[in-house]
Amino acid sequence: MFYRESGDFKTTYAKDTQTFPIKLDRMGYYTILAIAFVVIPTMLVMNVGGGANYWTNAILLPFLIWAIASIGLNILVGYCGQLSLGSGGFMAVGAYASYKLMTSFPDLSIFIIVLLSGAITAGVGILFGLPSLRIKGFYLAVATLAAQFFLVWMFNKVQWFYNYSASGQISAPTRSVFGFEVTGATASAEAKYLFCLVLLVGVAWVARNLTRGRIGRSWMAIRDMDIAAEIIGVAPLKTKLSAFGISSFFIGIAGALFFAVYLGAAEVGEAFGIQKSFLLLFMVIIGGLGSIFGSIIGAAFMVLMPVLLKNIMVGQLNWATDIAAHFEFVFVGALIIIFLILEPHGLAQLWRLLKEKLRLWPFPH
Amino acid sequence: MNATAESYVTEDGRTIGAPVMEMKNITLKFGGVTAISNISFDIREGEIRAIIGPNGAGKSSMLNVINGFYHPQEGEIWFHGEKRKPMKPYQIAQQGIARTFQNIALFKGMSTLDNIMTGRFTHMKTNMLMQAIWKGPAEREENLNRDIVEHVIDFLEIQAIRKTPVGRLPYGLQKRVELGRALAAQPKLLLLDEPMAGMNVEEKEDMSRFILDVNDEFGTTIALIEHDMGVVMDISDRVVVLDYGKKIGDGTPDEVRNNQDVIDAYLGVAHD
Amino acid sequence: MTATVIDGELDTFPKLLARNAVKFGNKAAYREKEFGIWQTWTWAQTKDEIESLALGMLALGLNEGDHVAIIGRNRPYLYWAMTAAQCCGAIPVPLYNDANAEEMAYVLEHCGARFAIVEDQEQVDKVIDAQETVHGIDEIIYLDKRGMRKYDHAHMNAYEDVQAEGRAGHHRLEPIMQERCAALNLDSTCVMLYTSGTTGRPKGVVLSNRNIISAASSSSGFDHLNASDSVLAYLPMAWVGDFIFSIGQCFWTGFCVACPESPETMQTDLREIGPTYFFAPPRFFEGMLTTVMIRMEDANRLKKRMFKYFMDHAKKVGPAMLDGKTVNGGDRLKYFIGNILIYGPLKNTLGMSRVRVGYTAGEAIGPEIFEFYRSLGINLKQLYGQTEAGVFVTQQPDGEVRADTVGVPSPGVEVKINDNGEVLYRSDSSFVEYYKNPESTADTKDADGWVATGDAGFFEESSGHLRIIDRAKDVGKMSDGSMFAPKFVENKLKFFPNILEVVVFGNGRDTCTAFINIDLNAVGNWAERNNIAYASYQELAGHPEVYQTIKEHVEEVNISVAEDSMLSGCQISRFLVLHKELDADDGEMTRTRKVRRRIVEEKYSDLIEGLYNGATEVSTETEVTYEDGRKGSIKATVQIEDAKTVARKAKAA
Amino acid sequence: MSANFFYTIEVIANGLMTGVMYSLVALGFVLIFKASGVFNYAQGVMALFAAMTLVGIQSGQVPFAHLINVIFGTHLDKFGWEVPTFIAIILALLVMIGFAFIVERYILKHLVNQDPIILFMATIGLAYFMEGFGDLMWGSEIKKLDVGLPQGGNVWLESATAGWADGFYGFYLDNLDMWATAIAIVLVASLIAFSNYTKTGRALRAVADDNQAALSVGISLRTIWVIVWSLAGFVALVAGIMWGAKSGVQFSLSLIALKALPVLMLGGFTSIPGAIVGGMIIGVGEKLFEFAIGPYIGGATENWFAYVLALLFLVFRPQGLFGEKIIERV
Repeated sequence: MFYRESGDFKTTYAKDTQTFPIKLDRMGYYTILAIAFVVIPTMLVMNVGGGANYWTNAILLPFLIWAIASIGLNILVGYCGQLSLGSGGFMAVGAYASYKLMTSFPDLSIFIIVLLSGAITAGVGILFGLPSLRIKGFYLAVATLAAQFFLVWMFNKVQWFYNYSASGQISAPTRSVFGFEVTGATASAEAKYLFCLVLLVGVAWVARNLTRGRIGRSWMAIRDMDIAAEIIGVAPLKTKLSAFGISSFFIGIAGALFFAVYLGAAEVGEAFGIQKSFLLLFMVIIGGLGSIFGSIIGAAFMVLMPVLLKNIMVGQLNWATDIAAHFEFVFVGALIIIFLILEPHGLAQLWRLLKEKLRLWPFPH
Repeated sequence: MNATAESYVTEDGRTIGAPVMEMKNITLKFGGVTAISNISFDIREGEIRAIIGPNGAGKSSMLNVINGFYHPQEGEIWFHGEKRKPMKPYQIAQQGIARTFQNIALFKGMSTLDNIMTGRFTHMKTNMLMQAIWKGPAEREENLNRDIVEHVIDFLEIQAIRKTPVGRLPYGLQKRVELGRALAAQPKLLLLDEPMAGMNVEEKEDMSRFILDVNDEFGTTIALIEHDMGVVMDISDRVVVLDYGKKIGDGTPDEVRNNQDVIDAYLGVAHD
Repeated sequence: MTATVIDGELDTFPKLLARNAVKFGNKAAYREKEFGIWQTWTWAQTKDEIESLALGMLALGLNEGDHVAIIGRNRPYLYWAMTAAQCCGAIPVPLYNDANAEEMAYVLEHCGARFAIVEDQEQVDKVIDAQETVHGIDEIIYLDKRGMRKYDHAHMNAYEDVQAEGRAGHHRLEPIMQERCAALNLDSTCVMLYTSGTTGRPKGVVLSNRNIISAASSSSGFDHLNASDSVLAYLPMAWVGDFIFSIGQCFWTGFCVACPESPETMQTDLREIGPTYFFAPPRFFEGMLTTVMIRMEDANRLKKRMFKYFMDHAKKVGPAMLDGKTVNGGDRLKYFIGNILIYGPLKNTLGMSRVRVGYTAGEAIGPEIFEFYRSLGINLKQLYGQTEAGVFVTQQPDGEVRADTVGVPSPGVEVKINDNGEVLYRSDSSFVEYYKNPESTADTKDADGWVATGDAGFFEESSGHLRIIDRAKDVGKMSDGSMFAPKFVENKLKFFPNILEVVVFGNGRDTCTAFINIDLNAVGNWAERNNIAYASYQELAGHPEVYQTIKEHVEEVNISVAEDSMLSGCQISRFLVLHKELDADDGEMTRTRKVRRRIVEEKYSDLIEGLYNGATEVSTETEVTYEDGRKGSIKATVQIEDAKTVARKAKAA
Repeated sequence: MSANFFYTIEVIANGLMTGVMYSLVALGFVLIFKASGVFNYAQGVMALFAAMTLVGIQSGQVPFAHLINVIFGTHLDKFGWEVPTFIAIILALLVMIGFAFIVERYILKHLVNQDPIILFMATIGLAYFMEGFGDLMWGSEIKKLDVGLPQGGNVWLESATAGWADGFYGFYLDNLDMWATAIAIVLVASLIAFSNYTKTGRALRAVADDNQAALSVGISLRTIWVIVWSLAGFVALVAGIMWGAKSGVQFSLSLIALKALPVLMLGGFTSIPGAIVGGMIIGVGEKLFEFAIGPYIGGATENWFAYVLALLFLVFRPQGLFGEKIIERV
């Protein structure tokens, strides 16, 4: 309905394959960026409505961080077709890596620390990805549970990882970027928000670049038909490992942020248990397998939905929190099933269909 | 080099060169079953070489041996004058051997364009970092290869379905896209496993034309399996006939047509 | 009226090319969708391409005054070939690329082409076939190398190879080209175009630079065309209109010509390019409207109602707003909302959202169809013209657009009506002569330069606009002496989406009758929705429900025809739905899809007889030509149906 | 013979019995996977749900009491009666059969031709749903399950074997574990008998081999699915009773059931004997590992040992112990 594409034609391949080939989409994208980078931080600084901390902690930070993780998992599951249930464990690697780096190198910029944590996680991810050459489908999914349980156990039992603290917890010291504190108790809401936002945009940009070209196509080729992929020269192990590596890199970044920026202090079993692996998988499924945009809206959905349910059931209806929590399970479970039945490609596909409708408007097809 | 290795010119003016691929005494067994037994034949540069035979004759197994899915227990494979070591299929692809499948093996989740772009995989070299940054070498490489792919699309006359997901295409077009993917690799040797299976007469004619054009325009060496005898005899330069894993005939279409063993095999004379 | 003065510096196309290469050097001149994107050539590049080809052809021995046949679909390379031929002092002759070998052979023979520049193997084969009877084609230049390797290349070259040779030899050849270009002037032949001719063999219309450049310059001025405009070239290159738009006006104003990827993708390409200047025959607009309506049929009810609501409003105020008349604020607001919800998206999907000037011509357009596009805010206008006039005879100025007139005389054109009611014109753009056909030239163009159009018409007194009734020779009298204007009725019927083509008979008879061709697209769609199975056009055409629908259309038209006292005798009393589509391959239509009335009358005389002898059905057998040129025949029993007519009103005193 | 040797024996015996319990859950997976190709992640939650239902019925709980209370302001809790164990088991079984119907009707039917991986993810969704649903229905507090099985260590065995070596205080084996082992063996035997000697059982096996073949026998695929899901529900109920009696009915029960996954990977997804042997290996392996190496690396190695073992095993034998060799067709 709102699309006016006539006359918007492409004269080069670069323009033909740009991320937002339609002008209106491009404008929408820039508008969202402007809101995210200017409007929201301004509102946080001015503390509009008085709930800057609540909004940041309950919605903005979890959304940004989970979106990063979700993009990571989507690369592995949605693009490369390798189902993983070990994401919680990989997030824990990112978190503990960042903790060790922060405490070992106090002068290192948190930005570098986060990236390094991602890199370390990538290494661990590749290690656990090795069996993927021989194991396929849900055999692999179960195998990734090994990563989940082993890693959580390791961070729980090996005291070196939590610097021998008595509580077994890790807690993030204050660290800053360009003079702005982004971790620790004194960091401001807008600084944390912007830090995570920059990383999300960066991750999304890299993910888009990787998935649009040679590597992305090799992932999808492995996903769609591994035998045919091999026949045109795609080396299966290398390709799968690259997906494991990139995926874990992003998940590791998310893990580091989740601990250092969002939680501040964490205990591995609670913060990075298997429930987190499933949560992330649900984000990817509901958002849309094989779509970066889907990963982001999937994360938004799974972050917002419980907040909303809780607000309605506990806030409005005065139900006990445990009933609300049970409802959340029922709701999420049903939603997953409904999505898989009706639209296995998730919200992103719904969005695509809607867009297609709008582009054809007023015609139905 | 012996006399048979010399090149010659066909009636329609194409130059057929020395053998690019030689299969020497290949034997392939699955457990106790012998799928291919002591078969030798060669494929010459620039020719269209057909492999025919009744069902279960070992034709597909032969293609699978050529591109490394199966490793024969005995025998040697010589490619471009060198004896080939045991290799993975993707390494063989990198050597310049592409193929299509009997049952379409396209990447269902991708568009026609992306499927064919995937065929360029072995020709694209930018590393992960460059890909992540995109601007610069990766984008340049992508656009350069897009141009090559677009020529393939133009060649196969599939412009109108460029951005259609392949899953939505009718069978005949899917076959064409699969050929496009193999062509995009600019292979030295192109293997076609029943390229015309399940097609109607018109589609078969189109496909034959494309195969001949590929061979003619790009000088691509082609080895194909096909059931339609009429098509095989029309388009191929030489034919090798397999039956029960054994070679029973090898030569020009005319020679093969008059070979008594071949006639017996096709008329269903009992094997003893 | 005075003719536009042509600057002496710009009296030939090579000179215009040189000017554009300097003035618009980096601006897009030609685009073509190829290899997935819009390949673009600037004017500077265009000049280089054209000159390289010209030099290459000189090297191949192209002489002054030679004819160069150009065969293929709309492609920049082939447009360049025309100018390249001019640069060599030769005369380009574009041919209809869908013509069969026989038709092509005739034209090649008639113009005596020495060179043929063709698109691909298919056209090469046709030319080679023609060479069996036609001698004198010395060189063939082909564009697409595919499949050409095995051909004998003694007198055959690839386009790019010719260009390469031209580039290589430019030191040697350029002076020759300069010399040839310098020898050209206003009166040199610019192009030779073959009219499709509703009767007889095609005639070669010789058009000079004076003709083309004056037509291009005055028409560009008329609609304020400029270098920022763009046009989609998709109509046959052999048609004069395409030549004027894609070469004449393009070179004159420097605007951009875009060529579609293939005929099948024309709609998509139109949508992508979104031209600002657009020409299409009524048939195109009609087909497009039919498609719109069919596609809307499947929409949900809310959308359908919204569509109807806003389209009704658009009909009410849209044309008035386009003409700049005053419309009240509420209606404007409603139109504005409609524009967001319906008109805008609709124009966008049709590729018309940027159209600033749109023309239709060739035949009358249905008022509903015409109004539909105008109500959307598309400035669609009518013009009246012909090959011999360099297209323009009359055209509608902005703000004075109506469905039933064809506008005022174009700048520099004088128009008069002779005693027989036939329209005549005189202008700088009027053709030089018919090639090798002085008799026809004399028949058409008198000593004073007045050209007879063969159409009957009159100037409306109130507006000064010309109205065309019909072909002069087709306007006849019925047995009671009242006027018989078949086109008038046919057009009214053709405005129904279900009806594709109509032929009305009645000259010298008591009553009028008609042959009708249904639109397989529209009727087929209707049949599908109503679960009516049909195996062929013939079966669908004979379906009783189809007949019933057509009958309703005919009766509706009869009522409207009856309102015009002069023509009320032309109501259709009996009709039949023809068992096959009228087809150019069978000679029933011209390549531009005009009905060849005489041939239809001869071929279906048994059916006409049935229409007048009261029979309810007639069995017939018809010869048809298949796509591959084979002939066959189809048998059918055609139903004849009566239609209600309205009693004639008393003739106005 | 040192005490350590006997302790090792004891560990192995305990491991074997735990392994049987794993096998019990794994059996449910195998049944469903063989017949419908669905890898049912929800099997563990099904066991939990079955156990909760059993306890709820037994103790006369009002279903959805909490929910009804918050919505209508009532104070429902229990009906005030207690249902005899045997009848409660029958009722719980009926609930599980009803559940099988619902799963087939509302989920499987719509996912017939989907990728196995999609079906797998759907069962994860199902697991979530059931977990929340079970909590809503019966409340989420830890419940005690008592079906009359003897609890505690077997005193007789302990005292009879005490003193076999210096510092050896006798074999400590749990009564319940022994009962569970016995029941599991009976269950497995009857399942094997069922699938070999009944018409339905043979049909199930036919489906596992070839869908088309089964259709030609004249049994609708949908009926088969209901049957296998009911069977799996039955197995889940048994497993739920055993595990529930041992460690109470609570959320962690569904996690214990996850252990069945590595068992399956070892044993192969399609093999009933595989599930049993795999369970034994995992049970014994993890107990031995914890006994021998656990103390040196911080203990609690049961959390991951099974998975890592299965992972390593699979790398070398992707089809599992008893699975058929996977031949890739081109």
